Amino acid sequence: MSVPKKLLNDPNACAAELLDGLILAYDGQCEKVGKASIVKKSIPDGKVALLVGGGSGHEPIYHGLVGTNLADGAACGDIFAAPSPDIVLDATKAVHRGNGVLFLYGNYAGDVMNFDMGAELAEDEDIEVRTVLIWDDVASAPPTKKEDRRGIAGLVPIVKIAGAASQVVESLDELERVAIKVRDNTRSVGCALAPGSIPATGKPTFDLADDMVGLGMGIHGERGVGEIPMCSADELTGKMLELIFADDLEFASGDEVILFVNSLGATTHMELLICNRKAREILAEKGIIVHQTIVGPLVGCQEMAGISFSLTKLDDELKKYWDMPCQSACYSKMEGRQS
Amino acid sequence: MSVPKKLLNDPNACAAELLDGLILAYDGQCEKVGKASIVKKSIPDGKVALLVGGGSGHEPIYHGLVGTNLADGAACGDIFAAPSPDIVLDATKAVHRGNGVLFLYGNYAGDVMNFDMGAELAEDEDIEVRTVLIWDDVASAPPTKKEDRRGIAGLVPIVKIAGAASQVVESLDELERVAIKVRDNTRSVGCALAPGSIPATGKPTFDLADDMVGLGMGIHGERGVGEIPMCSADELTGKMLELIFADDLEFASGDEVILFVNSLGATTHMELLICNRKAREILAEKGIIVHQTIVGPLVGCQEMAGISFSLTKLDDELKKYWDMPCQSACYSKMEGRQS
Amino acid sequence: MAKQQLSVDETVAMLDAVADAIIAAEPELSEADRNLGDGDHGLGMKRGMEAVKAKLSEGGFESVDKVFMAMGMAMMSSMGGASGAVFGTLFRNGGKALKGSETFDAAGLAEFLKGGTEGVMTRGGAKPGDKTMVDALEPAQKAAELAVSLPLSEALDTTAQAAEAGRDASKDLIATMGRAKTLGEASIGHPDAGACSVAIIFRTMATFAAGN
Amino acid sequence: MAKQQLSVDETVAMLDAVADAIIAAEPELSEADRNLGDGDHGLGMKRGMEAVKAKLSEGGFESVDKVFMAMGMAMMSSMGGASGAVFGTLFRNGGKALKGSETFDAAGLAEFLKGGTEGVMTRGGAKPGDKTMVDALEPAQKAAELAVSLPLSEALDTTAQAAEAGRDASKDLIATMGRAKTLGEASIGHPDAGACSVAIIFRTMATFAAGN
Ligand SMILES: Nc1ncnc2c1ncn2[C@@H]1O[C@H](COP(=O)(O)OP(=O)(O)O)[C@@H](O)[C@H]1O
Ligand SMILES: Nc1ncnc2c1ncn2[C@@H]1O[C@H](COP(=O)(O)OP(=O)(O)O)[C@@H](O)[C@H]1O
Ligand SMILES: [Mg+2]
Ligand SMILES: [Mg+2]
Ligand SMILES: [Mg+2]
Ligand SMILES: [Mg+2]
Repeated sequence: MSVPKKLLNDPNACAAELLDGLILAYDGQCEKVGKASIVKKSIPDGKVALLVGGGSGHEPIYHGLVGTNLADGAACGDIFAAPSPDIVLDATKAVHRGNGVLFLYGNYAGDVMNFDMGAELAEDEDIEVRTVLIWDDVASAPPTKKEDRRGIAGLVPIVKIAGAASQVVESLDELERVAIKVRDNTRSVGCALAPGSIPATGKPTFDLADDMVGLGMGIHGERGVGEIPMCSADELTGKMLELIFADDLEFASGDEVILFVNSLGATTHMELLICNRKAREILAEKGIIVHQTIVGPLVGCQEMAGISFSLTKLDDELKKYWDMPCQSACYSKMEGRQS
Repeated sequence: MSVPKKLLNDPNACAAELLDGLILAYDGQCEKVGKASIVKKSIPDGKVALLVGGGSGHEPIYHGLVGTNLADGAACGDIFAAPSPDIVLDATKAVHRGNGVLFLYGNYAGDVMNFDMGAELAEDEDIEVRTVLIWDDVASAPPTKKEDRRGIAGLVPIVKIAGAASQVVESLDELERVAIKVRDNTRSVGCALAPGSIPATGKPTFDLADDMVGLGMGIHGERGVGEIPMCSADELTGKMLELIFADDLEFASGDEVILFVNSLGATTHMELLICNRKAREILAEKGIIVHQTIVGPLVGCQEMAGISFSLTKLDDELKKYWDMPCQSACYSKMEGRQS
Repeated sequence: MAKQQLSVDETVAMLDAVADAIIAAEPELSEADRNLGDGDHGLGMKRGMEAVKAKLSEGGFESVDKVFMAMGMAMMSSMGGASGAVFGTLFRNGGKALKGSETFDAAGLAEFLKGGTEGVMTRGGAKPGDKTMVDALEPAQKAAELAVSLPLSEALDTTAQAAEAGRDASKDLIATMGRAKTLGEASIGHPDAGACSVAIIFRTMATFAAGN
Repeated sequence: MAKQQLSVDETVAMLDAVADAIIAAEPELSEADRNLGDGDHGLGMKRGMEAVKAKLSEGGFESVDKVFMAMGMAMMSSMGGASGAVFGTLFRNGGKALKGSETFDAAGLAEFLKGGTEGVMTRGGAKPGDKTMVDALEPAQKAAELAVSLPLSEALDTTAQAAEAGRDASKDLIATMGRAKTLGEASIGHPDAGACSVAIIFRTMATFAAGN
């Protein structure tokens, strides 16, 4: 297996360099704070702050979700490594406007430990912190053990909606309530066709036979429900959505959803659209109404080939927040339901 | 060389299936017309229409650029093949609202011949058509032979601005004038680290040694100024921008630009950001002001690894059109300069 | 049995054989395009020829011009790409030049190629020497012009020979048209993909007319 | 010469040797994590240990607890990830338990491991058997507790042996914590990456104290 050809300078400095590049891509809307945090420049006093974050190497998330009606800041770790507690603390202090900070991030041991330590440090400085963990991956644990599930691409609609809510709500309690609601209304499942690699070593993050697909894989290549023989786009789409529909959250006829078809990296936009075609057929059969579709490579694992599907069930409140416009380096939309 | 693993159904039906998937991703805003055209549902009477298009396989462009304040429709060809004249005609008739249609697409022999035939057919039906060819790739011909240059990623800012203008102008003449201006103010250059492949055969579109980079390559892998030894992100960024600055369009201190850092496919968002870091350093040294940055994989060539840089020089008129919000399956933004 | 001329039905059969030959050559045509273009020439031609076969099998053609024109329309609308335009134009404009003919003979071949070649050159702007299919087409047209009084089978054989020589000569040209034009000197050494198709088209016609 | 106890400077030298050993083991630690996690454990530990070496070289430590705590802080803030948290906590909380000690001996080792192991288990919630570094750490802690009256070099040797045995035994466990937990039965057959680091840490300490 040859090492993938990448445009890098120092392979050990990727996380720092990409963060610099990201801040510049924000064209003055965001700034770097401390060692590795990115924070919006204009956060109104008294605003309930929303902080996201996690390891780097999954670009454009999480750090690309800081922006207008999205997150106020992100704490950024090294490649595939949770941010350290001091990075979390720096980010927390920088976004805090006197009304508390909600931490919203993926449920990984490393992230939980580091963000928790960051929260403890922040509380020492009299900043109120609340945490909502994202655990949308249905393949990673049974529905009875949600706290064991990891967070994958569902973070995009979750952060989008929580970010809009954070502009409107008046208390940390309220924001926490909305974030929990949209988290609990979101389910995802992913698959892998080929591994990504670690920039510093060029080594693939896992091995997978040429004729197999990893079903239910995490965004680092963590295994899920197992490997199945390589199959057609339609077949795989069917199998993946079945995993979501077999879960505890009911998607009934007439329900409105956000559908997110994500590429993990090397899977082309063409393939996402081919899978979307089948996904929509399946959703239509069930009478599920897609309020808006997101298609694109937003939650990645380097050049890993694979896709994920995420469904977020909307109610009137969540739809109102969805329909607000937003703008970031990662996901932008105009007012309303346009696409 | 093993065939890349892709999520397909019938490898010969990719273009048709992805178009279906794209229409569905528009959630009711667009519809399919004729064999392979995508058209906005609500185009006001009397609007000067903007039609884009080209071969498929480069997703999300061109067909993803149909939308609010963007193109009114796209004529979509098979994979890497220009749309046939009847597809162009169908699309032209569907977007026409009595005030003429501007064709805006990349300068490739196949596209020019087919769109020209489509235009002749449309003129037979009394539809006035004007054509502006996109030829932003500085590496493909000297500045004295612009008509020989091909169109690459610069199409994104060009279509964005022409699309906004098409909402405002009152005549086809006016739209043509703005489209020519933004085309003439846009320069791009691309490179390839590894080839993409043709979905129907799995064959790579070109061969490139592991330790070489193709500099100045087109979006199908057409060669440009030549191959250079693989080098660091910073070095390559410098070499690429030099090609743009050596061209005939002056970028002077104080000039405002749109900077677009594009991935051709497999190149990760991380790498784009690392390259953006260096690009901004170089632009800052020259005193060039970036009004807004676009970073992402918008103009692709299947899973080809490589990047391109595009610079569009703004004046007050182009900036006004840039600042308008837009929404499509490919590129969206809120009002103003936000990012 | 070598043919002096073809009836409408025989013309249909000949063009059906042409379609089969191009479909069979898909891999080598795509490979030729991989060297200089984007590697899809064979795929486009195959797509076109499948549409052509379907169209030809519908039958009901009154005269040979209608057969050629139907073939050109089928190619143009199913293929897209540069070759959909140029090969579609070749058959459409070539067919137009045969207006009303009930047989296809050496004189008809020369008319077909005159109309077709003019059409292609007007549509795409390529001249001989630009390293396109014109470099096989134009010698074929010249050869057919000199062969008007030969039996069709012989006229087609000299036409095919000229097309093949043109294809081979295209190896040494520097491309100035189509995708390959940005390659400059690097385009030397490979024949043009479209020229390969032209050679196959006329060689298949010649073989058909020779009755082999 | 085998050591009964270490001065502050010797403790610094020992931990510097630990850092070198972990840095040298980067490839095998990353590979261990590739089997069960995301393949970066060695890289994270190496990043941490480079920060540790820089911190230790600054000197000016008044007591051994400060050395261990500085090491923990350096790891925690430079590494991030699960291992930044757990190994940072191990050294920080372990160091805290040695408050004011001017030497590091077998009793200190036991205190260090008690404080550190408790800290790690509280922070991460992992228990023995979950297939994490705790499966090497907890046996090490038990061994050190029984070795309080031995010379440091011998206490470290039995501690390292216990850590190594724990690492080896982790092969047969089903992961229920960290990234590997979603693997279920498939996690059997590979040792935990963090447990490999724990074994290296105590083996290097033992070798240092043995004076070899
Ligand atoms: N302007 C032109 N005039 C005549 N033939 C052309 C022209 N441009 C391209 N061609 C022919 O088209 C062939 C390429 O066809 P194909 O690969 O199917 O189309 P595309 O370039 O759109 O991928 C070339 O080999 C050449 O013979
Ligand atoms: N909850 C936990 N408690 C103790 N150790 C843990 C826990 N979670 C993970 N670990 C340890 O961390 C190691 C992985 O570290 P590393 O690869 O550096 O971090 P990451 O999982 O963030 O990539 C595992 O091998 C395991 O020993
Ligand atoms: Mg990691
Ligand atoms: Mg093509
Ligand atoms: Mg081609
Ligand atoms: Mg790891």
